[in-house]
Amino acid sequence: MARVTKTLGALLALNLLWWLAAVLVGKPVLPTPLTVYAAFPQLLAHQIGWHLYFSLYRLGWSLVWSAVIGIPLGILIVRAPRFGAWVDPVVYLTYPLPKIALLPVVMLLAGLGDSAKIIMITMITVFQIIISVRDAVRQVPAGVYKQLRVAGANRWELFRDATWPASLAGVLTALRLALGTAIATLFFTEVYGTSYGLGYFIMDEWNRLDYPLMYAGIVVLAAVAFALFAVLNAVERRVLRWQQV
Amino acid sequence: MARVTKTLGALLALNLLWWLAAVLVGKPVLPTPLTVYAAFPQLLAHQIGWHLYFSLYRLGWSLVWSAVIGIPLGILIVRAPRFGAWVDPVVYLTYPLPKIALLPVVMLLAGLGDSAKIIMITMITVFQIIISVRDAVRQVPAGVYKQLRVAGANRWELFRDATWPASLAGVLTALRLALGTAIATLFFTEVYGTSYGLGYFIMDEWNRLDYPLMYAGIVVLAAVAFALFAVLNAVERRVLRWQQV
Amino acid sequence: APKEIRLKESAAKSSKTTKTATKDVTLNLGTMSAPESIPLYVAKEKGYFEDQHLNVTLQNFKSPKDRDAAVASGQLDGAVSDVVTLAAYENGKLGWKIATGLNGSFGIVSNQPAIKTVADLRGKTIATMPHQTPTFYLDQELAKVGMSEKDVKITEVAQVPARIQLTLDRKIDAMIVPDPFMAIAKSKGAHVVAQSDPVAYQTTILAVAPKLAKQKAVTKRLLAAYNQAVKTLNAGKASDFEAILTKDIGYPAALVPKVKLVHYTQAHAVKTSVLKAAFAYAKAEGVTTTTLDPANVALP
Amino acid sequence: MKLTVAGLTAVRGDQPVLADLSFAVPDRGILAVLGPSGTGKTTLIDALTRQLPSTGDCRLDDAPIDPRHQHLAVVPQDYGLLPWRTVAQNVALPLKVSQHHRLDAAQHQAVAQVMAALGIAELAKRYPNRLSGGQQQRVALARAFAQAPDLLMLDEAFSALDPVVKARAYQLFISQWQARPVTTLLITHDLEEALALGDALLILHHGQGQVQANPLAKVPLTTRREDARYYPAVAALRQEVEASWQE
Amino acid sequence: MKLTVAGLTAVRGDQPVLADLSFAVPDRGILAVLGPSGTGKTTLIDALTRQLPSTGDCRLDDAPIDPRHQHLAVVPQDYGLLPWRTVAQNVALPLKVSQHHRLDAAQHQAVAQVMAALGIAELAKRYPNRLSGGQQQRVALARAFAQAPDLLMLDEAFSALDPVVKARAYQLFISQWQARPVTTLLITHDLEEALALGDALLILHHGQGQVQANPLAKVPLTTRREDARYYPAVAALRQEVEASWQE
Ligand SMILES: Nc1ncnc2c1ncn2[C@@H]1O[C@H](COP(=O)(O)OP(=O)(O)OP(=O)(O)O)[C@@H](O)[C@H]1O
Ligand SMILES: Nc1ncnc2c1ncn2[C@@H]1O[C@H](COP(=O)(O)OP(=O)(O)OP(=O)(O)O)[C@@H](O)[C@H]1O
Ligand SMILES: [Mg+2]
Ligand SMILES: [Mg+2]
Repeated sequence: MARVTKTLGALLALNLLWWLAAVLVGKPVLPTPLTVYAAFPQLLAHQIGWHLYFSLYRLGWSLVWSAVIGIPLGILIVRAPRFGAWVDPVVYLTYPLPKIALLPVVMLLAGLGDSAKIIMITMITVFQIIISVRDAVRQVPAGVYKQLRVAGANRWELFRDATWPASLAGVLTALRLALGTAIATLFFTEVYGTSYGLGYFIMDEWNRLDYPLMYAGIVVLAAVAFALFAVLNAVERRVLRWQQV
Repeated sequence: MARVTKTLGALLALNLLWWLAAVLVGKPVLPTPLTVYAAFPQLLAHQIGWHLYFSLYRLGWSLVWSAVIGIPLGILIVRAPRFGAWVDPVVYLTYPLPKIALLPVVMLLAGLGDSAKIIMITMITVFQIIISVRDAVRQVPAGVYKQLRVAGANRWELFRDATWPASLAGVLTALRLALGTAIATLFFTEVYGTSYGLGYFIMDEWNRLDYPLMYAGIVVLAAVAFALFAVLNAVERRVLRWQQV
Repeated sequence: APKEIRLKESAAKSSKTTKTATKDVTLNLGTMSAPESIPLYVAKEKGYFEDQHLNVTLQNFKSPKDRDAAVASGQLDGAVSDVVTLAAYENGKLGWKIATGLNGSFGIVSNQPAIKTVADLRGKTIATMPHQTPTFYLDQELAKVGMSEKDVKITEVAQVPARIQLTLDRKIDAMIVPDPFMAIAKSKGAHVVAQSDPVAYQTTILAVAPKLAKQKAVTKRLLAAYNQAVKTLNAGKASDFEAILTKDIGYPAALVPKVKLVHYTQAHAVKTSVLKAAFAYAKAEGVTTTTLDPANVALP
Repeated sequence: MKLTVAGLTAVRGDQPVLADLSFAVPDRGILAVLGPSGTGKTTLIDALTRQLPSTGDCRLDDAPIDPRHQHLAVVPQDYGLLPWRTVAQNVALPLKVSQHHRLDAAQHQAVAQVMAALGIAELAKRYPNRLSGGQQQRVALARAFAQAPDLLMLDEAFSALDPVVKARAYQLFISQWQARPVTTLLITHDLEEALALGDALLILHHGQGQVQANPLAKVPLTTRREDARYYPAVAALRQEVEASWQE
Repeated sequence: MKLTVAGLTAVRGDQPVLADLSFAVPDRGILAVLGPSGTGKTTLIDALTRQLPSTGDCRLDDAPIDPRHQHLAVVPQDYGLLPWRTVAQNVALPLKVSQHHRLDAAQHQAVAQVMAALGIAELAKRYPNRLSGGQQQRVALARAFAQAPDLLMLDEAFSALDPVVKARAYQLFISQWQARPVTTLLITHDLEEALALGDALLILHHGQGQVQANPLAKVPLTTRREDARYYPAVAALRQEVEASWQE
């Protein structure tokens, strides 16, 4: 309950700050919250539901893919050090590549459809997952493996009973970062080969310089993101119960 | 030494993969490494030194700013829970906003020059730092504070002797993520109000469809990033000596 | 840090020594990497702006979005833009006006041998930026052969180089791009299906901020410098302006010898019929909510 | 200083652990606290040092106990060493923190002496994760002994030591205590230890207990273990404990 | 199974800890290992269980020791509980892991019995960070006792227990051992414990040591502590230890 009131308070404060900034700036480029909320009914006419649906669809798949690729890789780099010594430099070399520059290659391989978008978002978020999972697994103290090894645990058991629970908090951090980044990249992945998606919607309104509607889209995006973060937090509270003292 | 050979091996493997991919794709859009390395001498004529200089300048400042803002904020959210209960939802609401959509506002406040770019990169990376530092500080076991509290430690001493060393590994992860992201965002922050910067260079060559030169720029970018990551790793090895068993 | 401006000046010093006298008016103009911006660069390089006591900085933008962000945030006094975007400026209540029409052009480019004329586009995929001038041009071309947007598949690809690559790889059948991308695509084997005439059909403009629009004397001097540059341009040939073409406009150096500059026209008002059509298009596409009056966007 | 605990009640999770516990330790007194595993001995220290919310009145002389105003020293059951500080830094840290200032030369020397007496001088530069269990416990002991606290609390502080080192640690404790007597709470499972070092005994059970005098209280600390009555008293205490803890 | 250690040498950091150590424990023998703090007792277990690289030949009967092929059980000095598993899960885990399969009903019952005997049955659903020190140690003990290992190693496994619980734990150990005798290495600082439970004693010092018989070896485990020779033997051992460890 207390958390809910605090969140509402923060929301109010954020809106106040926004309002203040808008008034101070005094340009259409930063409309006041009131103007933006007034534009909300128009969202329906703009099929906001479908925009949402497509964005969530792309987000969902790309996060699944980056988790499915990134988490095992991050774990393996540490737990299979011989493999890691090869992969680590590869990650460092490829992480900072501007993925947008690879867009032509991705389009060549995957066309213009959703798969190209999902690949792009995955390529951007997977590295964050790899690196933060890797660092989390590295921080697992050696002691937690000892008892299991003495009992004759195989690799899978070491993973299931030590590596995974010990690095779960790190994995959740990684997913949080990936989620935020994935949402923030919609704006340049949803600008080709589609007319749906929140990223498309926001960019399209930007093209029209319809700032109230553009900000309305941004508000929707923020709300969606907040809901997804809340889900992740709920998951975390459940799986990390053992940490509560 | 072993690390160096492994890295060189990985580099070689990466180039081989690239070469293979290029041969398989067989289109100018993905030139072979040889074609790209052959274009390297041209980089000099294109003032690659200045491009590098400006990118590093912008990267440096934006990372300094996001660290200076993000690390304390991430720590405070956990260590000052009353403050954190307000700030946490604000972070969740603002993290996923597409920062590019705020470009007009940033330009309004900071013009078209370097400061606008630095603000943009900072806005993008600071959230990753906040969230990963926050999560790292949250994972600090309560036990490490006990002895200090019993000794009558003040807030600063608790921070200096417990929070900071305990979450340093997490802070370094955060910086790594921020570094990678910052580099990857150069391509859309260096495309206005400047004719210098690796991001500008790569996008410019892309616009000319001069793929060999574009990839040469990407290779330079990757090399720079790798060097910066190596610096961070060296720092980590030094400050986390106590973890070595 | 050394200021980037100084770096540029030292690079440009070969052509002209800068005058040290301070100028009366400082202007910040946004340009696009397209041939319609060439006169501005020429005016800058030859010192025509200085002759008019204008201290002009040219800000090059790689994408219209960045330019429009700068426009909306009030960072620019003028910008190379187009008529449909101007409608968006009106929609955003920015109050920008047209100083002069420019000589930009778009082309429909394809790499499918079967597509020779606009009529061949029926049912084909065309990449462009919807609701923008390129699509406006496409609409008009289609209308000429009795088709409409419904007869083709329009797909958005914001990143121009990606658009070209897709066309070259035949992932899409055709695209609308401006120069110099048209030239680049041609050099890679694509062919131009149709191209707007940069003199007769003018949708690109030099737009100016309301503040500058009110200063009649200054806009006059600006356009005078522009006209001077147009004269110089029309008197010369492409290779005379190689530095501008490669560095600022983005032609690959290898293509410069093949570039044929258009015949640039002196500063002039955009035809009302074009404006009317563009504004109608903007209304139809939902870029604006009301139909704009062409009279409102002319310089007072 | 005199320690007075009145009506101390503390809860762990949802389980009441200390139930209206009252006792007092006179100035310079050493109270040995005994009790079955899981009865709340560690909880008592946590409550006294305010690491755990509790109700009741705990005072040192007349002031309520507060780590920020009085100087408390604890050897916790899990040693509580900071893994990122070397042995020497760990030993010096609470002293440094409690005075909010660096150690002066005399203090540095005192720290070195305590470490030498406990046989961990040559480990000074090691990090705790490179120590054996007994060595870690000695670091925690050295850390407590290096301070000059108002109240000293030892939570099974000699449990991981071998007989020789343990004897040396007892000796160090006794000589330190004689040089600067300090009110002490000594938690232990070892009846010999309780008799050897305590002035009085508190047998804690079900969150409550009464202080009783140590039959050997009159024998000086230094000679107590040689006293003829020592081992019989251990046997007697063992019987009492076994009787009282069987339910 | 017979444990044979020949020429075991191990290094911690850059410091040699075990120097060419050789000894043997007969099948079903209980060897009590004593030695000053930091001498290498824990290191011995780590080396035997292959947690630490070492040279030398360690065999169970004729096979080299390997946790993946023999069933080893350890109560480590720091308990080694997994914080993300409940008490019951922690107790069952090594059993489950060593057979790479879930527990059957009989095993579940055995686990529950051991937990009850050590008084931790009602803690089954708690996480380890909500336990007292002694409770944690009992979980570690229960975990070892719930297995039917080929070699059992106890590293100061009774140190945090109060006399009553400790006596109960001894009893449990003895009854388990009598039901299913297992070769055991019992590391302890407690001379009484060594005499009460060990068949033979190994006093480790400077990485070496000789096995000597327990003077009470002939007395049955169950009655040993009541034997008249018990306390005199403790005193004698104490003297020997003190003599040998003073340098
Ligand atoms: N991880 C480590 N790295 C380096 N040295 C270590 C490490 N662990 C222990 N040591 C050192 O190795 C020696 C033997 O340690 P070990 O833990 O085997 O002692 P022990 O006999 O079990 O002592 P105790 O009775 O105190 O538990 C000690 O001097 C200790 O300082
Ligand atoms: N963090 C915790 N959360 C919930 N319950 C706890 C926690 N810590 C301890 N307990 C419970 O509180 C009771 C008292 O614990 P405490 O640690 O004070 O026992 P103790 O007397 O020190 O025992 P020992 O001799 O085993 O150390 C125990 O039953 C224990 O299970
Ligand atoms: Mg305790
Ligand atoms: Mg040990």
